[in-house]
Parts: sequence; C-alpha cells; structure tokens
Amino acid sequence: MSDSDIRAPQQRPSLGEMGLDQQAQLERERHLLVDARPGRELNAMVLEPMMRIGRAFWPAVGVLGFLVLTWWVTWGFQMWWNVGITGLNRVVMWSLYIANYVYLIGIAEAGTFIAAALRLLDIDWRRPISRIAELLTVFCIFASALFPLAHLGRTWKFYWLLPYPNERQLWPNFHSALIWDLTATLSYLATSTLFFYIDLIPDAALARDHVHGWRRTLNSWLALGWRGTERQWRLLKVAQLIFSIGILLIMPSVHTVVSYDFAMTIQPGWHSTVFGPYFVAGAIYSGVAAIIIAAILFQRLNHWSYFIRDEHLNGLGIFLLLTSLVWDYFFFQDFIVPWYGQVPTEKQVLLTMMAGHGQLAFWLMITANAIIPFFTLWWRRVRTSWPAMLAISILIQLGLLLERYIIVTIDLGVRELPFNWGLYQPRAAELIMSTGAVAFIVLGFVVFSKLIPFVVLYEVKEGQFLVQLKRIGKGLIRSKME
Amino acid sequence: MGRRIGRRDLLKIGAASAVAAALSGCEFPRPWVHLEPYVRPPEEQVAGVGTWYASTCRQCPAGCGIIVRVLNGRAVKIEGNPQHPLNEGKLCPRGQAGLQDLYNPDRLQGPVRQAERGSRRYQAITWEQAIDDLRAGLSRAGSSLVVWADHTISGHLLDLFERLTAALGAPPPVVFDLYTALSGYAALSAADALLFGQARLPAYGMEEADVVLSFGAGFLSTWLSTTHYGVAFGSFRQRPLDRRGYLVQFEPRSGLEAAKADFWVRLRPGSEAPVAQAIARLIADGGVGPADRVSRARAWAPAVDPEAISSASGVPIDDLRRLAGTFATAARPLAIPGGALTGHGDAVAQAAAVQVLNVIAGGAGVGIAPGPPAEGLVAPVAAPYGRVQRLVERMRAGQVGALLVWGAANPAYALPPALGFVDALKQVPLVVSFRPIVDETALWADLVLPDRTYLEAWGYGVVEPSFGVPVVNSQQPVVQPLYNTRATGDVLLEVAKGIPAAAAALPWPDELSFLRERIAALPPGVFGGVGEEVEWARFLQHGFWQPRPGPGALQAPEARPQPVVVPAPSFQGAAGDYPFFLYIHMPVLLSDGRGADKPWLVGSPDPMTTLMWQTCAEIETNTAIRLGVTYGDVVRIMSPYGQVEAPVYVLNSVRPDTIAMATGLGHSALGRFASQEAEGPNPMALVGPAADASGTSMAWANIRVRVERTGRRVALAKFEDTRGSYGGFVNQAFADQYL
Amino acid sequence: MADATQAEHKWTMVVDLDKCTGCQACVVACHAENNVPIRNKSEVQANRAQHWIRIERYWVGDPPARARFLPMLCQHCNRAPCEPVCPVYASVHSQREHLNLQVYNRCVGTRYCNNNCPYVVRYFNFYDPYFPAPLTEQLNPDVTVRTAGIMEKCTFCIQRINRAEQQARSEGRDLGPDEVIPACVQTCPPSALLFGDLWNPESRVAKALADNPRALRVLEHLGTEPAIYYLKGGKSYVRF
Amino acid sequence: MRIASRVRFLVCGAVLLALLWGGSYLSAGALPSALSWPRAPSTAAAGASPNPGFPPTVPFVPTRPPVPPQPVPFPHVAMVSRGVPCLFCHSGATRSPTAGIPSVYLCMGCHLVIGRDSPLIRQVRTYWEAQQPIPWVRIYRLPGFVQFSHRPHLAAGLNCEACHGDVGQMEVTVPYPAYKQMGWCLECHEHQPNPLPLTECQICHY
Repeated sequence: MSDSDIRAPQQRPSLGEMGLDQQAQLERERHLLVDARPGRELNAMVLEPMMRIGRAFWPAVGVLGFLVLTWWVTWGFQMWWNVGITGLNRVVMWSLYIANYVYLIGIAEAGTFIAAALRLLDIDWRRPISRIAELLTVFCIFASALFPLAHLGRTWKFYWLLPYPNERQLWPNFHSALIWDLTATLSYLATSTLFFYIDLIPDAALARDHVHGWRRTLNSWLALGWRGTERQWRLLKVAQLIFSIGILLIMPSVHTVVSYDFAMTIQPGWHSTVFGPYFVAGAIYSGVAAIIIAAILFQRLNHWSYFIRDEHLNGLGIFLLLTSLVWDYFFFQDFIVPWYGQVPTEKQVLLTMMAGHGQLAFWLMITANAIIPFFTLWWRRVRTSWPAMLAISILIQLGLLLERYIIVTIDLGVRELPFNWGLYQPRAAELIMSTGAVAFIVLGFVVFSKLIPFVVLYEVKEGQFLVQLKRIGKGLIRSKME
Repeated sequence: MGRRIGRRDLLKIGAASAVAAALSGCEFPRPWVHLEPYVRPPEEQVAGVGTWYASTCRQCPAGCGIIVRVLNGRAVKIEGNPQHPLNEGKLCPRGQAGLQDLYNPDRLQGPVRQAERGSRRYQAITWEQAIDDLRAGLSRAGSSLVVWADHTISGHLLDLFERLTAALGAPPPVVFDLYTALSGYAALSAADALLFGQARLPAYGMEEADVVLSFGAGFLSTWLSTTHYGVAFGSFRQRPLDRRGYLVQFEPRSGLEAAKADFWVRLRPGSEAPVAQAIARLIADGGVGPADRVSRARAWAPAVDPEAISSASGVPIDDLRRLAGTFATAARPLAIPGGALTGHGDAVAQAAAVQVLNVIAGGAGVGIAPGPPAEGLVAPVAAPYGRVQRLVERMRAGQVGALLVWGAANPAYALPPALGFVDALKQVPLVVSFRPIVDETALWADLVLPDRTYLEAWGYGVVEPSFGVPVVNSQQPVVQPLYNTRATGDVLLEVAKGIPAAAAALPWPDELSFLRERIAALPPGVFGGVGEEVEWARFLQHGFWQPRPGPGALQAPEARPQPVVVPAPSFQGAAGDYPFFLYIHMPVLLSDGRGADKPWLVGSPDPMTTLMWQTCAEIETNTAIRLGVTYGDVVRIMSPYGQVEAPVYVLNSVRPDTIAMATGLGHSALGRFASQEAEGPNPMALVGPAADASGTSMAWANIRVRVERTGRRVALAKFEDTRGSYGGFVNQAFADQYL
Repeated sequence: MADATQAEHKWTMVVDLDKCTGCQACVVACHAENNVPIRNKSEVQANRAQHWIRIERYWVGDPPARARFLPMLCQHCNRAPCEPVCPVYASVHSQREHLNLQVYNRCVGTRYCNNNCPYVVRYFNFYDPYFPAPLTEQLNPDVTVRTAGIMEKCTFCIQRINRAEQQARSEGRDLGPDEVIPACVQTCPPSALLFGDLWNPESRVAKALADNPRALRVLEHLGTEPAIYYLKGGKSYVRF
Repeated sequence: MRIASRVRFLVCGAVLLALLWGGSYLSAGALPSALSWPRAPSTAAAGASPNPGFPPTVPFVPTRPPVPPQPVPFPHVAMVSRGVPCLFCHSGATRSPTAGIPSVYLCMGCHLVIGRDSPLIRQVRTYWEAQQPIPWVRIYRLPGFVQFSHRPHLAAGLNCEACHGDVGQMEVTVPYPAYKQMGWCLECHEHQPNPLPLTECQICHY
C-alpha cells in the first residue's frame, strides 16, 4: 500500500467505507505512538541532528553570545557606575529587572510543571516534548535568578540576604517577601534541575552507546553508568514520580511567593488577594506558549516532523487555550474589583493603565493575551498550523512581559499622595539586560541541542510499545495496554 | 550629581565591611591617615564638640542675627541667633545656605588681573601688585572715582568708601542692587519722607495686626525683612487679638503670600495704588468704623471714583466695599505697599497712597526706622534709580576714571541691557570688582580683588528697618580665611597710604581698629559692659547691640493731610502687538540672582512651580491652551526692549493676561552652578531703561510683552507630578481632609 | 527619677498647615544638617530630586486656584510598612525612641521600602553624592555621608537626639520637654513645625495636640499610625 | 502501583501532621502575636539580642591590625608609669565624642623643662620650634558609618583599659585587635542590665 494511493484528504472516503489497512495508514499518519519504527531508526533520527553542526550553528552562537556578553558587560557597568544609568526615579523604583524576573521565573515554572503534570495524568502527547519543557525551565531559572541581584543597589553585598552565621548577630529579615523569593527561587532551581537530569539519564546512556568523540565521554558521565536493568528502571520510575509530585507542589508555591512581593504591600493596585493564583495562571500561560515556540522550532530546524506532529501541537494548543481562559478570568478579577470599588487611587491606577501613560502597553497586552488566542485557538486547523501557533505564542510572550511591566511600573507610578505620581521610561541598560536574558535562554537551547538528545526516546518507545491498533467490528481503535 | 567622586573618595567615605576585613584577616596596605593636632589650641574649642560664633547674615539687606557652629575649624551649620530681636533664632532658606558662599568651589583663590576685558583669562597677581595697580588707578581717577556698593555692605566698609570718595572729591558711593530696586527701597523711603518727613524705610508690626491688606508685598519671600515677617506671620495666625489674623493680598500672580492669604485679589498689574485709594475713598464715604478714622479718611481720601477704579483694575466693587468695611472696623489694621507698585507710574505717590491707609487707620503698628543710633555709625541708603541713570550717562561720556564694584550689586546682570551699562563700561579706564566670585560685572573688570565672604570678615550692620528698637549687628570671622583673600577695608587703607589726598582721611592701620573705634561710640546697651574691651567682647558674643530690651511699640509720626495724586496706570509697549502684561517677581530661593551660585538654593524646589535649576514663564491654563503651549515648551517672550526664551509652566494662579517670570537665572558667570548647570531667562532683558515719574525706581512693572512659540521643548526639572497636583484627582474631599 | 537609660520617648512632630508658608527654609536647613546631596539638573529631570523634607504644593478650587502647602517627610510610623519588607533589617524600628531607623551601612538597595511607603519619603542614592572640593568642609561630621546604592530618609535629626540624650544621661537627668530640636523645626520662621516627646505633658507638641480639633494625620486610614500630626489650616475657620 | 499507594499515604500523613501542629500553635494563644505587626528583631523580646539565640553567632575572630609607623615613637609606658593620667592628654574623652590628641603646646608645657636631652623629646621640640603640628598616624580608625562617642562610655563608668587594652604598659601603642568588629561591641552592649536600648541600631549607626 504505497503512499501515492492515498488520495487527498477531502476525497478520502469516510472511515466507514475505508478498508482496515487504509484506516491503519491514517492512524499511523496521525499518531506518533502508533507509527512505530525500529529502534535503530529512531535513535539515528534523534542522535543525527545532535552530531551534525549545521551551517547556521556558529553564526547563531556568535550572535546570541554577543547579546549575552552585552548583558554581563551592562551589569558590570551598572555596578561601577551605580543604578543611576537605569531609568528608575524616586517614585518608580522597580522596573524591567523585576518584571523580567517574574516573567522568566513564570516560564521556568510552567516548563517542569507541564512535564510533571502530563506525566502524572499520563497524557501521551507529552512524550516527545517533555525534555524541551524541562530544559526551558533550567535556562529560564538561571536567567531569572540573576535579575534580583542585578537590581540591587549594592550588588556586592548580596550575601547579606543569605542566613549565614556572623559575629554581628544579624540574620536576614524573614518577614520580607524578598527572602521568601530567595528561598523559593533556590528551591525551585534545585528541584527542576534534578527533575531534568533524572529524565536525561536513560537518553544520555543511549547517546553514550551510539555516539563517538567527546560527546561520548560527556554523555557517559551524564548517564552515571546506566545499564537499563529492571531495578534501575524501577528506581527511575519512583524518582520521576516523587519529583513530579514535588514539582506539582513547589510550582504554585514559588510563583505565589513571587506575587507576594506585590501583594504583601499596601501600594494601590498591588495589594489584591487575587495576585497569587493570577500570577500562577500567568506563569503556566507563558510557559505553555514558550514550549510551543520551542517545539515548533525544533520540529522545523531538526526536521523532527516524525516526533512532533499535529496531535502534539493540537494538544498544546488546547492547553494554551485553557490557560488563556484562566488568565483572562484572573485578569478580569484583578480589573473589576478596583473598578467596582471606586477607591480614588485604585481608580487612578486603572485610568493610567487604560487611558494614561500605559495605554499602549495595556491594549497591546489585552489583544495579545486575551483577544487573539480566544478568537483563533478554538479551531483545530489553527492549532495544528505551525506558523499560526508560532505567531500566537510569541505574541503571548510579549503580552505577558508587558503585563508584568504594567503591574510593576504603572501601578507603582500611582501613589496615595498625588504630588508623587511618577512616570517611568526604560533606558538602554534595562533593555540590553532583557534581551540579553532571552538570548541566554535561546543560546542554552542551541548549545545543548548539540550536546544531549532532545527527545525523551525511552518514553516515546514505551508509548509506541503500549499503544496498539485493535480491530473492533469494522473500525480500528488505538488501545493502550496497562 | 553626575558621577565625579573618585574611587579614593569612595574608599574614604564608603561603607567598608567589617566582616570582610575580619574574615579575610589580612589587611591590604592602606594609606595611613594622619591626625594633626593643634600647635596652639584656641581655648574655647574642644575637638569634636561644636563651638557657636554669633555673626550677621548678609544674604539680603535685612540683617538677621546668625550663630555658626564651628567644629575642628570648619563651619558646619548656620542657625538663627535665638537672642536676636529681628529673627528670634529663625532663618530663611537663603540664610541657611550661607555656608555655600564660604565654601563655594568657584571662589577666587587670590587677586587676579584680566588683561583683556571679557576674555575670562584671569592671571593671578600678588596683593602688592594689586594694591599698586589700584593705587595708580585711583590717583589717576581722582575725583572721577565712582564706588558702586551692594546694600548688604558692612557699615564700616561703606564708611571707609565714603571717606575715600570724600577725600578724593568724588561723589559718595552708589548703593544700588536688584534686590533693593525690585523691593522698592528708594521709593518707600521717599514716600515716608513725603508723608512723615523722614526718608526711612517703613516697618509694620504684623504680629499684633488683625487685618493686613498687602498690595503686592512679598513679605514672606523677598521684601524688606523676610524672616522677621515670617516670624510675625506665625503669631499673626495665632489669634493675636483673640481672633485669627485676616490677610488680603492684592497681586496679579499668586506668590507665597497670596497662597496663604485668606482673600487673594487677582487685580490687573499696575492698579494696586488706585485700588488703595478707592478703599480710602470708600472708607470716607461709607462712614463705617471709629469716628476718628472716618474723619481722617475724609481728610486724606483722594477724589477718586471707586466704580471706575474697580472696573479698570478688575476687582468687583462689592469686594472693595467689603474690604473697606473690614479695614475700617479692624482693631489693628495694616496696609503694606509692595515692591511691584513702585515699579511704574509715580512710585513715590503710589507708595504714599498705601501709607495713607495706615495714616487713616491711626498709624498704630506702622513704624519709621529711626536711623543709626550713634552718630559714628553708617547705614547704607538705597540710591534712587535716576542717579544710576545719570552715572551710566557719565560713564558713557568718559567722565568716570575708575569704577569700584563691591558685593553682589552685579550691575552688568541687574541693570536692564537697554540701559547699556556694559558698553558704557568700555569707556571707564579702570574697573575693579571686589566680589569673592567672578560675576557678570567682574567679567568686564580689569582687577578682581576678592573680598572675604561674610563668615570670614569683620563688620557691623545697622538693622534697617528695625522694629521699634534700634539694633546694630556685629559680624566676626567664624573660621580662618580659606584663601589668599584680603578684607577690602584693609586694601582701601593700604591704597590710601599711597595717595596723599586720601592718607589723611584714612589714617587707621587696619580695618579692625577703625571698626573698634566706630563701635566704641555706641552707648552701653542691653548687655551692659563698661570698659571698651568687655563691651566689644559682649558685642561679638551676643551678635548685636540694643539700647533697651524687648520689641518697641511701632507708632507712625503725625502727618498733615496732603493730596496724593496717583497717575493712571500706563504701560510700555502698544496693547495691539504686545497683548500680555509682564509680571516680574523675586523667588524666595534665588532672590535677585545672588542665590544662583549656591546648590542648596538653585537646587532646591521653588515653592510655587517646584522647579529646580530652572526658572520659567508662568502662563495661565486657558491662555496656555489658547497659545497652544504646555509644560516645557520653550517660548520667546518679546518686549519693546528685548527678548528672552523661557520654558512654559502652566499655573492656574496667574491672571490670563499676565506672564509671570522669576528673576535669578540667566547668568553667564557666577560659577559652575549658576552659569553651566542652571538654565533660565533673565527677565531684566525685557525691561526698558526708563525710570518712573518720580525718578526713584526702574519702570520694570508696566512692561507689555508678546509670546511666540519656538517649537523647541525642554525637560522640566520639577519635583511635582503635574497630573497629580492639577488633575481632577485633587478633589474637594482630599483637599478638605488634608489641605 | 527614672533611670535615664530606661526612658522611652515618643518623638512626635506637629505641622501647623495654617502657618507653613512653603518658604523651603526647612528643606535647606535639612540639607545643611544631614549632608543630603543636591542632585544636578539632569538627575532632577529624571525625577530623582533628593530632599528629605519636601513641600508638596497642591492647587485647590477652580481657577483662580489657590495653592496649599503640605510639608511631607518621613512620618516615623509606629507600624511602618517599610520595616517588614526590608530583607536585611536596614529599615528597623527603634522601640525606645519610637522612630523608624535607616541603617545606611546595612542597606543593600533593594528599594522595596520606598515601594511600600505610601508617603514616598524614602530617597535612593542613584549616584554618589557630588561635593566638589571645599564643599566637603561644610559636611556635618555627626552624620554619615551616604554613598550610591543606599536608601536614606528623614531621621528626625537622630544625631541631635543622641547628643541631647548623652548630655542628659551624663548629667544624670532625663531629657527636658523641648531639649531636642531638629534642624527644620529650629529654622521654621513662623514656627509651623513643632517637635517633642508626646508622652511628656510639658512638651510643646503635647500642649499643641491637647484635644485640638484641627489635628489630623495623613493617610491614617492605612493603619501606619504616623508620628506627625498636621493641624488643618486654610478656610477651615475663616469667618470673613 | 504499590509505590504510588505508599507515596499517597506519606503525603496525606504529612499534611495531616502540619494541620495538627499549626492548629495547636494557633489555639495556644499564639494567634494575637502571630497576627501582630511583624516587628523588627530588637523589639521581639525585651532584653534579648536582635535575634534571640536563633542565628548561630560565630565568635569574632580578632585579627592583628598593623601598627603604623609614628613620626615620634611615643612610649605610653614612660608617661603612665610616672603617674600621668590618660585624661591629661586625651582630655576630650569625658566631654566629647573624640578623646582628642594633645597639642604640641600641651607637650611642651612639661617637656620644656623635664627630660630636655632625651632624643624623643628633642624630636618633639623640633616640631615646637617649627610651630608645626606633629603628624601622628591614626591607630583607631572606625569606618564612617559608625558614630562612636567616648562620653557615654566614660559616663557609664568604663575606664580606658576596658577597650584600649593596657596601653599603660605599651612601648609601642598597638590597637585592640577586635576594635573593628561589631560583635565585640555587642558583647558588652548585650550584657548590660537593660540591653534593649543599647542593642538598637541608632546607638551607633546614623
């Protein structure tokens, strides 16, 4: 049954009329887990892009490396020339650094959260993309963890935030939300990195066995002598389960704690009780969008149309739509309560956002986060077409960064005593550091894609083993063995 | 400030972390810090404990008493002298900023000569060369010498100048500066001479008054005696006569006084005196209040038609009637003539018109300063503007051989360019400036012989106006002189030795002996003391001399009724092509420009516009909309005599037909802060050369101007957020609750 | 006579809005006493002016609007919102003096305290202070000169409070009612600013506030319990 | 999945324990203090150091600050052994924050007569004849943010040896090793009869 016989989908007979083999062919086309390929072929398909250094690799590393370098140089310059080079003023003393921190740690949390949640719910379309999600977390966490340090006035005294024993009997102030941020970020950094590493071990072993040169030594180190024995697999399964549950618990706590930086103050526009879940929803929303971007890029660049198919994009698209609606709900909460309360300063916050200094950012955010996803993601055709999903996801990233920017700088600009309202314009230093952070994440992906396999092969193989086509009456269905 | 402090300074004042030092254990070799004790310690100083020295504040002519905290030989804080009868321990912002005169980074370190005038290339010379040059110049000039002094000159130095000029047959020193010109010193003295026969400045006992009508007087910011009236305003608001004082301000623009007034009359510029006369007329016609007042009113009130004045000045007639009634029935009413009403028409008559109200009210609380208490003492008297005009003519005609300019007079900056003072200077062979800092006049000077700032110098000052009891302030150096400066008194005495004509008139070895001799003439005062040495020590210790304690009662002398004719307000510039009035005022921090070289003043927010480092053109909201300008737009303001460019500041507390501008900036010299950092127009460029009808003051308050947009914008260095202060947000609830 | 070290002081300031003429004398006096740097024009244009006490000028009423002055400085709240948020105890409360302290050498510059201060009276040193050559002579040796990266605010002239307490303790007595006068209170010409220990009945503030109907506290509804009482002024009781 | 069931049991048990402990803590009257304003440490408990026992304090490590070269190697032992009290030269200690260094005038008050020929005093006399101050090198140099005052310490009855070590026996004056460590100051401030005011930050840092 060669491929050419299959007519264009619109002339294709309905399922009822098709023969069994035609149905099987259709199922294999649509679903990865049904379209099993021999192991060696799968290994080659994953390891071959890892080995090949394409034409565009070095220029990409060069450009991204330059951006990351400008980030570090700007930070050094700011430490020498003091915080005056930023656009901060006496009223708005937090800006893009904190907005970037919240935005990047938001993406980071969603990465592992999605990998962990989908694993526990045993949803099959997670299998090829879970490594992309976990790696996204690792890089975003490192990038975001550096921003609270960059915004310190005296960065060289950051160690005073850590509870180290000292002879001056001074301990950090555990009443402060910044210390909670510190603990939350560090704990999440540890758990998500370990979670990523545990998933990596079998694949590293696979790479160790099929690759030569320095990557072999690297992956052999990473594989920690993994032999694939039954006891090792059982221990790995238990470890993955524990970490998945751990991540499910830690993720909401981390981003709620990050939102407490704002919710715990008495600043109009910040002290609202909905900030906890609102920030968690925003985090997952931006995380899913980031995973979609990464998945599409890998599908296109590594020609992995076999691994990442329409069903995965469709699954992610539905999840994106779901998180979009949840975010809309929480944003509406955060918006309607001040409007209805008519407290003068909080009404002024809304006025500044909608019609004042921040209106451009506000309406761009609303269209990017709420309007466009709502009117596009309902259709399967949109969800499965990669250019549309790429565009929507990038817009959502921009929208959510703007949302954090608005919350930090516009809300902070409206104070109780009207003499002290403030406007904020970002300056070069902050923009360079923002682009530098994003470049750091992309650079991480580009470099790591040449070091370790980017598809969790053993999960894909396990999925393909478990899912069989079963014949019931005239139809074929995919059934999954327990 | 920008980042100009080096790494070394940071180490010196930085927060070295003790923990790091402890943990590291090893000390990298640090530069040692030397601790040099005194060789001969002054007995009253303990290291680490401040010693307070009393002196006089010279930031404006009022003469408040100050005490200066000196710690390890450095002056660190100026405060008001608590015993001083004028300011009772208080100080205005300019008084507090005196330290930045002493420690100004742009001060001259020694005498300099400028080979080519205006080249700003100053070549340092020794004091001997300087004195030789000056002596040669003076002997050449002889009777064509002119001395131009600032009103804050110490009494003994003015005395020396007078003796020198008298000895050389030259005219007496001209005491004229922008502060006294815009405050109307000459006109107010002339008005008192007209009414009471004594050409002295008026004093108003506001602490016991209950109704005060202030006709444009900036008594809370920059007028005769800012701090005293500040202190008096405190008790004026505290129920002096068992009810809270009621202040009415007649001014086209809201300054500090109009902001604090209970009723602000936003009248047309130039119509203050007619409104005063209308009130006098209404008191006479109304017949309300005590009989003696009504009779005096009928005797004094001019034949004016209140209705016409009300329509001309834009003040509703029933307001005038109500105010007349309030004034007439008040227990201790006061009417205060401000500086603005002496800037046009007939300044003396207009000031007298307001004083007439005081005469009608019985003259209680209105005092005429008695003048120097002892015949040996000299007090500066503000020269009428006519004399300055004639002097500039003589300079242009080449009849002036040498011009000595002392203190903050700075005529090149203060006089309107239309008068042509700067090019008249070119005809003067020798121009010498004694100011410690190079100002606009010193730019065109041949010699700059920097005098010591008032915290390094000796002197005395007769407090003018004094409030009931005459006061003489002492002034002593609180720190060692910072640089190779020499007191101008010593320089004059040194120079006079070489000139035969002057040697006899100035025999004293140094200025201190001259000062001691003059002060010895004072009768024993409040602090007693018998022998000359003890009395001199007490005079310096307490900072002032007073014949008897306590504030004296202020009572105006008897005045015989005479007609006071006030000309109808006339304006320079046709109404057609110059549609707006120009209202020039002196801000509280910069005053007439002498505050621009001190960062604490030029860098602090102006109370009304909250601008720092800048001054602006204040335009009313609707006018700004009509002109299509908003905050920060640079506009070109043109008068018949000149034009300036200024950023716009929209204040809805100016008359729609008036543009208000503050003096103080627009400097081309006076140090880095005034000339490079601060930017702003000098409104004197718009003023014409003419004097008022009486010749006593400049015609600076009746200028019409035209406004044009230049299309450029300037970022405003302001403190407030204009959306917050103006927007609808400051609703009545917020205002009622807090303001 | 209570042991001098025991005595707690409830330092309080009273601002009479009817008398405050907005003349900025307190602003300049504070700069002179506490070594507060003056920021240059480009800094102020970037809205980074630095004055520990400022006079907020509001326009009230429709044109011709009337200006009203509201002196605003650190309110030394009893329940200060800036204290729990500082991660390194740079913003701490002094129980003995009932003051909010800013420990300059402990501050790492997270600037969280200013975000939580509803009065926006905490200032951040974006750059090092600029005291060219001889201007360093006028610095007050009793007060630390702050470098860049540190928050600073009005301290109620704590150096004067400490000096007076050391004087009183060495003479074995407690502080007199009006012995401590901050620089702004000392120089205010109309005496609109009063300062003293609220718990000492003879102090000026206690007398001024004794059931005074004009007394109010700014943003009291936020629960910060500020230590500065304002006496309403303006039209509240003008009869004419 | 026997593992999953066991994990489920563990998680539920942990949550239950947390609720029990939290409840007991709150019900035991801790609610008012738990909900009270999060005070800074110094007021947490009267008489306690900033963090009562919680931060494991490290005993301060005294370092040996270097001894600077002095223009005149002044031996305190020579003066003190002859009965000269500290306050004779450092008279500021009882009335000013700084103890002060004696002026050359004070030195020459005695040394014009006593010990004219000893080399050290001859060195001092050269400064006197040149009317130049002796450029002593500062030994105790606290950082700018510490406002130390001698006066309250002497008023509290301390004598110089308490902090400066036994200078009376020193040939070459050596600074007390730990004078730059805050822990050393806190050592005394904490163990006063009423440490609350003395452990507040405004005592030294303003």
